[in-house]
Amino acid sequence: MDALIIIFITGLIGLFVGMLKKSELTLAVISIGLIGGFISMLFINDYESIFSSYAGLTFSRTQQMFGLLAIALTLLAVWMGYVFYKEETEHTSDYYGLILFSLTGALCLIGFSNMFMFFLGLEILSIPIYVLVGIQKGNSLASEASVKYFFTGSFATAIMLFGIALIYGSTGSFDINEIRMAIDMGMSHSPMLNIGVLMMMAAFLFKVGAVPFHFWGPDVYQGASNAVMAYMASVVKLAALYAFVHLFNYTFSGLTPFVSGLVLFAIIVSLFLGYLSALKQTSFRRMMAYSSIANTGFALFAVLNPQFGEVSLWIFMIGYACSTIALITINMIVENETDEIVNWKGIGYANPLIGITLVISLLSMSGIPPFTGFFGKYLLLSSAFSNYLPFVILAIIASLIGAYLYIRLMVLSLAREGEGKKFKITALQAIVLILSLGGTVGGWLVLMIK
Amino acid sequence: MELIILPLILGIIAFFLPTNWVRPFGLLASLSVLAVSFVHLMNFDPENYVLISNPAEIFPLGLTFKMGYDGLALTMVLLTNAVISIILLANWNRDISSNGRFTGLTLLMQCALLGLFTSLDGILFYTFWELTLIPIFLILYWFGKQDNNRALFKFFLYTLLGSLMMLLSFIGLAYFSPSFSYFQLVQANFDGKAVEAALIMGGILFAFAVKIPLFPFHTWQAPTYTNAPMAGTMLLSALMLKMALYGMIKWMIPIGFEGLVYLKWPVITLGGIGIVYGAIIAMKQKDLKTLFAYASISHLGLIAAGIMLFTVSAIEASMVQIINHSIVAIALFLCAGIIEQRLQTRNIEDLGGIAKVAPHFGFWFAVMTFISVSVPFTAGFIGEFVLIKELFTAHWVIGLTAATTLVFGAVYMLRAYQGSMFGPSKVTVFADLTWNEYAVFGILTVAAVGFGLYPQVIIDFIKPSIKFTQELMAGDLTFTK
Amino acid sequence: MGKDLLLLTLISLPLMGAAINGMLGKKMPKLIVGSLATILVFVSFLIGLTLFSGLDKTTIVHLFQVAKFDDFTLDANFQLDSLSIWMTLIITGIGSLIHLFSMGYMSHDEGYHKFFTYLNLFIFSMLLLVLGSNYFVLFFGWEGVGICSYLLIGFHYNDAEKGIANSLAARKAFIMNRIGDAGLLFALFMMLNKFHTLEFVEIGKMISASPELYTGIAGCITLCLFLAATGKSAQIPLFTWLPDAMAGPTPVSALIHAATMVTAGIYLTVRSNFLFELAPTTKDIILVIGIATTVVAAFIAMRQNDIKKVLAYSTVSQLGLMFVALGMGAYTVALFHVTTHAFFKALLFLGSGSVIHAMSDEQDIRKMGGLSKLTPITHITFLIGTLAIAGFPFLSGFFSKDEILAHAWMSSPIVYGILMVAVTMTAIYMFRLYFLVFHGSFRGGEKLKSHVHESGLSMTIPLMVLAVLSVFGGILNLPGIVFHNAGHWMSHFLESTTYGLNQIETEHMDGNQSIILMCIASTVALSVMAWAYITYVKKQAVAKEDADMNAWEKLSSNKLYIDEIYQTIFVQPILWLSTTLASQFEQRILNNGIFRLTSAIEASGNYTKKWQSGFLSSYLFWMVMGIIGFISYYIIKSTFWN
Amino acid sequence: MEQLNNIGASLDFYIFVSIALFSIGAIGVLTRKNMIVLLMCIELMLNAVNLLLVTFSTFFGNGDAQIFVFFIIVVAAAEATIGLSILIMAYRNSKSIDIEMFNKLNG
Repeated sequence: MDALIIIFITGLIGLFVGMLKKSELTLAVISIGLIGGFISMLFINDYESIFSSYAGLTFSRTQQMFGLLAIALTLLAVWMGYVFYKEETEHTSDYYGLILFSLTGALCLIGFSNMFMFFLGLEILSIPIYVLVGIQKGNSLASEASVKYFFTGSFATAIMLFGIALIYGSTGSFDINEIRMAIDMGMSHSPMLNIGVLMMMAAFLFKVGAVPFHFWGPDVYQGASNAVMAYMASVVKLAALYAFVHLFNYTFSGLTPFVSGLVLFAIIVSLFLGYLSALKQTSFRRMMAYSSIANTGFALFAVLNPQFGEVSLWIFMIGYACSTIALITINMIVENETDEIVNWKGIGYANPLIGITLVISLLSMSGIPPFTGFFGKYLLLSSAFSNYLPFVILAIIASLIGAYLYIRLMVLSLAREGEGKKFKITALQAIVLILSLGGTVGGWLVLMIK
Repeated sequence: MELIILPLILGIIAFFLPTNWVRPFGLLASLSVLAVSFVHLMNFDPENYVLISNPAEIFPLGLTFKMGYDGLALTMVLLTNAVISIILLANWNRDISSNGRFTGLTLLMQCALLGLFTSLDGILFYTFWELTLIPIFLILYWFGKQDNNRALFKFFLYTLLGSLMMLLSFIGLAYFSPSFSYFQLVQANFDGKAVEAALIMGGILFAFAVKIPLFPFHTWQAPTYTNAPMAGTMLLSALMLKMALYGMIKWMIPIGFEGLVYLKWPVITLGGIGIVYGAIIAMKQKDLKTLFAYASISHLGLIAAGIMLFTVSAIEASMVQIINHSIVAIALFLCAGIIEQRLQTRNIEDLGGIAKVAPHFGFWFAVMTFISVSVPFTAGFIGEFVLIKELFTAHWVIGLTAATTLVFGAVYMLRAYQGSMFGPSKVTVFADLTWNEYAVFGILTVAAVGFGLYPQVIIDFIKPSIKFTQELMAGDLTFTK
Repeated sequence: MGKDLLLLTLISLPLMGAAINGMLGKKMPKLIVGSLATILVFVSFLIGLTLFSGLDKTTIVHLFQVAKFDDFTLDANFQLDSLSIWMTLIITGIGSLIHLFSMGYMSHDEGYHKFFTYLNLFIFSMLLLVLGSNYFVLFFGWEGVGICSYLLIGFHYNDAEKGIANSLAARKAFIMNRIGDAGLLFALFMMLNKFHTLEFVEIGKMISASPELYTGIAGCITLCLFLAATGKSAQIPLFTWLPDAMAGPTPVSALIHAATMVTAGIYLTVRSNFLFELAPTTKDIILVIGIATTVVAAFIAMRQNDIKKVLAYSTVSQLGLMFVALGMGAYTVALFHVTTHAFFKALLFLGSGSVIHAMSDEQDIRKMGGLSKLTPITHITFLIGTLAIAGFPFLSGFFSKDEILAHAWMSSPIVYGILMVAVTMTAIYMFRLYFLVFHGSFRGGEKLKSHVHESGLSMTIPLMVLAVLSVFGGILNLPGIVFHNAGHWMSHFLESTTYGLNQIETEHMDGNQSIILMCIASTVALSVMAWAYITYVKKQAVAKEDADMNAWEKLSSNKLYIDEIYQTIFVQPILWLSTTLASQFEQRILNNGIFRLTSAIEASGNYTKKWQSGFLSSYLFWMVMGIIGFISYYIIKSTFWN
Repeated sequence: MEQLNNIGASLDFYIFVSIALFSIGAIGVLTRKNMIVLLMCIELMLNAVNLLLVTFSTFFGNGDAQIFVFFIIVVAAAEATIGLSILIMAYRNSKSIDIEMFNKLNG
């Protein structure tokens, strides 16, 4: 609760500080706020809050972990974006404010325990993003992206609401525990409920960007700026995925055998479509978008795994988000007005820090141990192994294609003879790179501590 | 533990050294690691396991960070360290060895290999298995031919596909064993589930078959070798292929033993085909490296087939043969490398009469040729002798098939040697060997002849660990330190 | 000095010589190099003599254990018995003579020290071969001599015009021997599986304990052993390498390809007689192949014009003769012929060497003639050799050959008849050779004639020694009819090692029958000699040019086209297979197959990305399609899932 | 139940009406190319949801659904504003509000 409030307040303060046109100051305020939010989230259950606790918003241990991850990733995204934000000094605070508001939504989405908070969280998460995507006013691509995102998004919202309404109609409650009870008491076959659940699932698939609701992904990621994309690919995906997994593993767990078929379909198609289309991209952000579709496919295995789904997702998301942020940071460094992949030629060989980071990030994404990406995939697949073996094998094959994609990028950027020109990396970017590298390499060790 | 840490640290240091320090540093570093492993050897008793990392509890995912070695593993460890030092020595007079990245990557490679050989935990094994891929990949990419991307991808993806299959097997294995500790994996009981065992074994086998490479999975090898720098080829053929063979002996068969009945003969057949196929193709190859690549397909087919028999003698012999093949691989690729360095070509048809201008090189190349056709007095003879004997005992047809390597081996090796060394001298100027090349050839010859006259050293070393593994599999041993 | 120590020194001396010459030879003056090698071999010959004189019973010398596998062990042991010591004497004795000879012969060669290194190495491995007490050590020697012969045949590999040919000949020899070795290996495997040991003595004991157990396996083992023997001893089908091996320097031909190495096959057979005795079929096969080889080789020899080629084919033919003896179970007889053959064939080769030396490396007998005056010693010794091999009465060859013929007569008159034909042909080509070389007029041109000279002492002394040996060698094993008590001394000497061999003693047939056989043999020899004298000296006939040869002569001079046949049957198909596999299967199917697959996968990206049309309306449309799909899924599912 | 019956219409009737509304909205979204109309259609869908929720809340006789409706209305308003502003920006960049005009990002 406090974490949300701290972050929200920080967002507001940020907006006011923005009037001073001092982006450093804004950054400092925002960072402090986020760190404060992080700390309060860390001890959220260990002290008596000044605010009366609200039943609609609880933070269990897992939810707390996801919350921490979301805040940490936001911090990284904020820092990596600074170079870009501070260019238009009068707007810096707007970016930050919006991102923080959206983070608040993400936290709601992580901590929700009834449909009110869920719906609100979703909207608070999405609406600022609509704006952020299109915030480069002059840029026609950006506006197109935001148009597409807005319309598809609000369409999905409508579907989601219809689903919620149907579920309410069949169970008579918005509280997820009650809904669960109702389902366990034999509602599970009522058509209204099932269709409602399916509609919610459709909306979720849209939010996480899985086939066949993935279309917004590539366009929006390409149109948006690196900074915004980093935030979307990490935090938004994380929150949406968590809500998805939480709802379907906890609330609708009685319906898992019913939805599993569709989920598996979505998984496999997303995997192959994502990786195959990514192979043929020339724009880096677009390629990352497709690869994120594929990774979503992996993450969705968590939906089918009531015991360990959330933990596996957590580990997987650390790996995925950290390497994504690292890669986008690098892209931001090497980008010259276009974000063509050819810009990457030889950068890894010329700049050691970039080289190491991108090699390890890409290897982690292709699922090579001992990096976090591997353990995430390992957990997800091993839990699905016994029940859905053929699909696991398909996923493995797909991940081979993915490996090809990433290794190709790696080879390109490590080229010796290429015009590997040196780039100047700001301290903040270096910090982001190193932190995300740490996450990629050591994130899985958290498992060992637990 | 220092065995694995040391090369890691040294490797990282090597990246940041000034150019003119790198060369001696690399050699000294590898030698120091070798020395450390010798210290391990000094106070090692083949009769028991040495656990260098042995945490008590079992971590999530069934991870137990167990590491240690028995005779088998220690043999491979020593082999690795020795080979790495020899490779660095062999590259002394090439400017690649003064490149910090090359030396660093080689040492990292060494670290990964040592980890692989000493790991006693499934996931750890898999991890190191994958880690070895990265340095070699970078070495091949940075120091190989510049237009080698296609071969590179072929190599990487092929091996990656293999290791993913192995990953599947390990995931499946988790259902049969409480943890990934080697000892529990080996004791995983498949009683009545032979098919599952065979499937799991098959997955692991796929990874190994690609690395070895067994007959239909070998297509990555020749292009990779030809594009690779000399050091890369040496690393690949002298060490990375051995990982697979070691894995077969130490991991694959003991784990999936119940399933061996299904896989034994298919693999032996593939091995047999490989023996003949590699040899026959090698006969008409023009590029020396390609020729040697196919030759090694032929040799390794024999070893793999022998291992699948899983009789004690066969495994002892295959260990002898593994060591011998490392020697041969380094020797032959060094010869090819020397020729390429001096003449910028490896095509037999452009060569000829080198022995006249460079008599010493001619002599040593001849010695290496004879070592590689495994005449008596060399380790290869003992290895092939016993392996073919075991195969012949198992079934006479495979015995005959394997024996063709005696004749065919002579055919292609002598063709390669005479084609490049004898005949009308197309080559007029050829700088004779440098001191480090003399040293390498000398060391290799001594090793080959030494092991050829007294292979008992190796056998005494590994026999207990084989016996131990067998007892472990039989389950009469409740050994879970 | 104990026996075993003596034995080890005997073996290690040549190795020592090889080591010293190999390392320091380049620095040392030629004289020292050569004499060192020679003396070391000679010393081991002396040691051999002492051992020979003090020989009482079989002694095994254990050196060390090479490897102990779980069901068998491989030991480095040496065995000292009459057979091994006999072979040792031949090897070291002839060997030292030939060393001496080559000191003169190779004196102008730049690879002098290399040559002697190889020779000593050869002696060493040959000693391993004959002194080893088990098949494992024997195999070491077996392969070792193969390598040395490879090195020595291709000794002049960088010769200007013959370089390629030499190295190809060497390769051919090595590979064909390899085929034989494979046979030997399989014999070893079978023995290991059957007897779990490779020691001659132990296997012999097991078999003599209960022969009936092993009759089956003995057949397979002996066949494999015989394959090995055909490889080393140049029998059909693996004999074509020996004539080519003449590319090596002449002393090499004399030592390796006449006197010692090629008789390894006979040694092997005699050594494993206990097995062969159990396998009558194998013995018959040996008999047949022996006969075939001796006839074919003799036939080919008749129209060869290269002096060394003639001798080479005659060697093959003589070896065939020995195998005939083995096939009839007359082991000691075979060994007797091995011995005498070693004498006179070495003599002949060295003589030809001296001729070639004199003719300054001209080998074509059509260019020679009338050398009898120019090189008297060579002439006389060569004549003796010729007479010996042709079976001139009371020379060594006469006795040894006669023994074999006698056994042939005993077994079946047909065999005897065929052998007589072969013997006749032998006489024919040998006298042809002799007369063409040493009589008539010199055909080499004046310039060459001026150079011709008798060789130096180091070459003539061996010739003379060998001449003496070839004359009196027959005394070793006189047939019983002459001195009953001294008869068959050698056979009796060797019996101790040849267990259960069924001796067909000539005593068994009455005196006059054997005398008749001898008379036939000698008449044949004499008549052929007379005929040859008339044709080549009186009529001054010379070797025809290829043009005006008749059918059989063409056949003979073209070696029955056997090389070509092998080329088309074995070599070409394999090479074709190699290229085809490489280009078609490897490249087209495996490589391109995988490449096609990958590129297809990559290309499919083009289609998947088309779905992303970029039109908002299509996105929305697909979303609705998705939902409709979901709902239809629900409808289907709800009908089946409950 | 009573109240519903009083109006002489069953629960199904309301559900069908709202489904109809929703579908009309969806079809509008699919067919129309004008952004403003699209926006209106989405609003229509949201209202269909509102109707449904209200129906259910009357049916169950508890009020959370009606509260939820207020949430929805608020959010819808927010969305509309954002949507319109985005629309204006898009119009500024490419002088049109026909969604077919926006296909620079594809493939």
